[in-house]
Amino acid sequence: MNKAGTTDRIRFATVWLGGCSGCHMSFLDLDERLVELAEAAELVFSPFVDTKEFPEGVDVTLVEGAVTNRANLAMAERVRERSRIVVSLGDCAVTGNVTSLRNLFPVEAVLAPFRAEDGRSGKAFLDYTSIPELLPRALPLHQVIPVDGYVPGCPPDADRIWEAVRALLRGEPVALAESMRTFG
Amino acid sequence: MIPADLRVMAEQERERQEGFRCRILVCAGTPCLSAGADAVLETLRQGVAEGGLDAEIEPVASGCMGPCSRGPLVKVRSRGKEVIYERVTPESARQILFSVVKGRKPPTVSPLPPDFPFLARQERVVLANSGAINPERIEEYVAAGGYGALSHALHEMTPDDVCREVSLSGLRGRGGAGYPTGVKWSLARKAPGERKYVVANGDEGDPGAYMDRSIMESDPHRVLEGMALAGYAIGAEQGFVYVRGEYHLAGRRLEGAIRDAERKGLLGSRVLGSNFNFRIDIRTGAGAFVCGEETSLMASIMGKRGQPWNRPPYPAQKGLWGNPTLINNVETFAAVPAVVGRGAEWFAAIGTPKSRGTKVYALCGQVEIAGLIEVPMGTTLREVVFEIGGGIPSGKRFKAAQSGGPSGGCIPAAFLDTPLDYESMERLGTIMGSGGLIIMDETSCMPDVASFFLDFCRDESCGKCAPCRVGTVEMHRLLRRITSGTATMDDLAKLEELCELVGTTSLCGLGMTAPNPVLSTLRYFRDEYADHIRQRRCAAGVCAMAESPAPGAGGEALLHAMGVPGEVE
Amino acid sequence: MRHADKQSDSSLSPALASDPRFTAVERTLKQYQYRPDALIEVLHVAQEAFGFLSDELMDHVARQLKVPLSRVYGVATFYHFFSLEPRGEHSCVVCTGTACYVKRSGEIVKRLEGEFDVKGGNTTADGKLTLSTVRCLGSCGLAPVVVLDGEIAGRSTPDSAAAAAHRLIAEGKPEKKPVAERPRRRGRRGGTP
Amino acid sequence: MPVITLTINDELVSGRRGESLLEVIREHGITLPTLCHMEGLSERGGCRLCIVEVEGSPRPVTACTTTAREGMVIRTHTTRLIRYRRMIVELLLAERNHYCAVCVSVGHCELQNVAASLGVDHVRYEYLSPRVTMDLSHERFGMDHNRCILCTRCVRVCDEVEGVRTWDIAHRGVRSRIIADLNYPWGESETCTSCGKCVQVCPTGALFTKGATVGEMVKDPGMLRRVLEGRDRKEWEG
Repeated sequence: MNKAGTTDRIRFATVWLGGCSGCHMSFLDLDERLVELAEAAELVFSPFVDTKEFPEGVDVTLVEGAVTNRANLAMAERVRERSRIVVSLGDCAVTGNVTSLRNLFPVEAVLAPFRAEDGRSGKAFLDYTSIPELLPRALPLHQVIPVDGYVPGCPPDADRIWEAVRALLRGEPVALAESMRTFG
Repeated sequence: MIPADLRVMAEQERERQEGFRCRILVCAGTPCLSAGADAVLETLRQGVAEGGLDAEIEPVASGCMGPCSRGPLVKVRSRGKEVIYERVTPESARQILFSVVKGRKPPTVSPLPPDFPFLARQERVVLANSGAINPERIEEYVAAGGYGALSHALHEMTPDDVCREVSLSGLRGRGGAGYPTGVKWSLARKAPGERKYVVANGDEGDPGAYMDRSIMESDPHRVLEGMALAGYAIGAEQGFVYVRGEYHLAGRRLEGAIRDAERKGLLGSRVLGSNFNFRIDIRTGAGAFVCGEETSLMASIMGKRGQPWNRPPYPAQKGLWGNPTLINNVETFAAVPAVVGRGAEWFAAIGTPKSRGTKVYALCGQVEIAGLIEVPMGTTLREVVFEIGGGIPSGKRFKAAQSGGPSGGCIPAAFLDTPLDYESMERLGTIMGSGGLIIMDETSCMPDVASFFLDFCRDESCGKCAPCRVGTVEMHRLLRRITSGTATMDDLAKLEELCELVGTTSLCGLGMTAPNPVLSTLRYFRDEYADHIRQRRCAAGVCAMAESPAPGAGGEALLHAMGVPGEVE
Repeated sequence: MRHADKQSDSSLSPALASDPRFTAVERTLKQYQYRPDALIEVLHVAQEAFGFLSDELMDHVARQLKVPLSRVYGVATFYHFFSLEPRGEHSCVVCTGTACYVKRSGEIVKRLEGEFDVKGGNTTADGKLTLSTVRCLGSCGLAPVVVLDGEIAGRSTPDSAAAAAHRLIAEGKPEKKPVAERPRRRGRRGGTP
Repeated sequence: MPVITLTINDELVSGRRGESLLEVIREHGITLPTLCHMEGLSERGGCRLCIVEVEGSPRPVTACTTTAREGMVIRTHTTRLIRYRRMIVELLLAERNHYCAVCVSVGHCELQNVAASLGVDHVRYEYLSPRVTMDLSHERFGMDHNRCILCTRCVRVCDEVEGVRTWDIAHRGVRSRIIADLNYPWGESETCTSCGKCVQVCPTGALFTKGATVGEMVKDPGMLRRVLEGRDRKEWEG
């Protein structure tokens, strides 16, 4: 067994953009397979670990969620710059999915209810200045940066994720079986 | 009416015309009318009436004379001599009339020189009567030899003879694809079926083309005669002219022509005393480019959404109401009376070995003299643009000629000496099409032109098949990314792949040819595309480029991600 | 329910039945012997007479020709010529065919859209003007072309088109005048000596 | 019935005269994706997924609309055909708002299955995100235009089997929409018999039974066959 920090493990990251974190929950459903993963990979960045900055020299990054605001956009670019392989994890990253339901309306219309003033306090319901600016449209990851593999599903179940991760650990491209690549 | 009556009618009309000292023809085609031709005609009529010159001078509203950008045009014809005046106003018309009466030259108006290349370099077969007769008087068409070919065919030729003559002439479809007309006729002739139909396709939807409109406006009987010959040849008793909805004048003139021809026994029952019956009805298009496609056109004639159906079966086997149907373009039918009347050999001697006869072009865009011309097949583009069209205005350079409308492509300056015929144009990646020739100078941007055509196709796609319905929209979006400076080279690759898909898998001709303007501009002007993408620069100054993003801060990706604002809905 | 009160055959309201414009529609129906394939010709006449196709008109035509309602609606919306909404008092049509396009008719559309605060294909809020575009009127020799209430104005510019549209609304009818003379260059090639 | 022989993917196979290429191909166990085709309805040739290469033909033809002829040489799975099919499905997915995760037909959707079988794991084209509506005016059924792929099975089954033609397509191109009567709300349609056949033949979640939750909307593919066979054999007489 390898010890943490040894160099023959791959540098592995997961990123959470505009999504519900369901894909990450599903990732946790890998259960005992997580142990196997930990033997082969070092988790260098993830909502599960306390790292502030996306590190340099990452081998594989799984990205959950659509690119829906400026912060997502900057993160996606940084992920691409610093990762050898980027994989879209789940329908939001792959298709935009629920996050992009708002694309049917202009951003202003989407935000209007939040900007409206609360009758009692006279303040807006939401302080829009404190959250990152929404992009005009929420986009699938591959429409923003080049993506190397896709794991569709909402969320993709653990078996799918494992299938993809195993291929990546072997240094092979993600190639899911037909039953594992449905949207939804 | 029997053939002898036809001869009498022609004789009487010729005598009537020769009785005038002079006939003044005013072009009453749409372009000249919108330039004020009716005021000119009115002035002439008034002048003649006031001067009591009714017996000597006849002002006539004629069809199109050709150089439309120089209208209103007036042609003075006396004792076999002709002079043409351009840009005539009511004032100058008065001068012209005065000069005719006095037998002098008008003081300040000069006619076009007799060797004016725009007119002198043409060879008019289909347009022989355009601008020479009053399209609203059947007598004038007959006096010019009209219905002679029909009369000859009905009494001296079998239907097979007519088919053979058309085959031997080498006439090919003037609507776009250039399918041999004789073969089409023979197929329709041989197809089993009690009822058969003849359809003239006058749904000239190509932007920048108006040959068919002009023919229908200027010489409607020629189209009717061609259709009647086709009806006789294939054994049909009913014809339809499908006229584009926008062409009010053409529709009106055809309607009048059909009425007159029926009254004189040149259409209807027992045509010219023979056993042949032939009726023609008009169907009016309602604004759908796809109806230029044969199967869509037939759906439209039957009162349905103009959506195509999969071929085979071809219209010649199973067309209108399931019956064999012969569909030809208006210009094709208009060539038939000349083919049958003057013989296949005569016709075949014009043009090139594989593309015979003449072709009418609508020459427009950035060219000195825009208008309608007819030249032998194989005339070079250079002759057309620089000799006939007078070159490019304002000292600019010729960049490309766009032919075939949204289904066609462009011919760049390097190929100016290409002979305009079906094969040569296909080799260059474009098509003859219906004959629109749009001349572009360096102020035209090629990706922008491609985007223009894709916008058109996207709008005109009927929606029946998925590749065309969605593919044209995605192609247009990619092109707009390019012309707005937000595309990547990857987008260009995607665009080319979509071109292949839409061109190969679409159901009908609209989709199959929709990528042509892109492929053709890419073939000759790839640098311009790359320039738009890499340098974010439009050399022609047409495209408004998105502002260069601030360095870092996700600018490039953002620009790309946003693309151009959507516009569906 | 919207149509619960309708009789199956005489769905016509007295107002429409007695409308003088309606006789043209009836005449055409008869002329084509109520054949279903006459649908487009009938709709042409109805549109010409009424300016647009109302539900009631389409309903009537469907019953008379014995074609399904959905087909009438499908046909009426397939073709650009038919309008299911009343049009403005005046119309301004800008040709965006190829010849007009290369001579920058797009700029005319933009200018008019801005000038009258209306998107192409729509009618101004006051119902005065419908602005639309058309793919080639076949008057390419006069490009770029604008049509105001049926009168063609050739060699238009954004300025001339905007001015003409304003005049049209103010005066109530299009002016008929010869196309503005293009500056003529004498000599060198073609033209008058 | 006269038998014809043709070559499919280098194998000599036989079919009956008058059969379509699609029928012959499927009878020989070759899977060919289709979306607008449905046994018992007229062929449309609109989705273009069943394109095959026919030797001597300059471009692929749709198997559903092509009659099998003696001596034809057919290829069903060349590299380019597979690529084209994938692209067409991508275009269909980009055209409307196919949010599988929240669609009543997830798991039972022909578009979803065809996409998976063709290996479409992402869509390279810009999503058009049209703003389209849902029609819930009918008491039993619903129409969600977001999921419609314009295959017109509903139009055809209504016209050809039920004999009503409540449905048709309005507008054209990418703006095409399925409409009832004169674009009336479905529930106010004068002609709809509420037979529900359109719902059963719809390949996606565009037409659905109300009250079905996500993933519950199972269609009955045998319904049409039963109706047509019953009609042919006049099972309801005497």
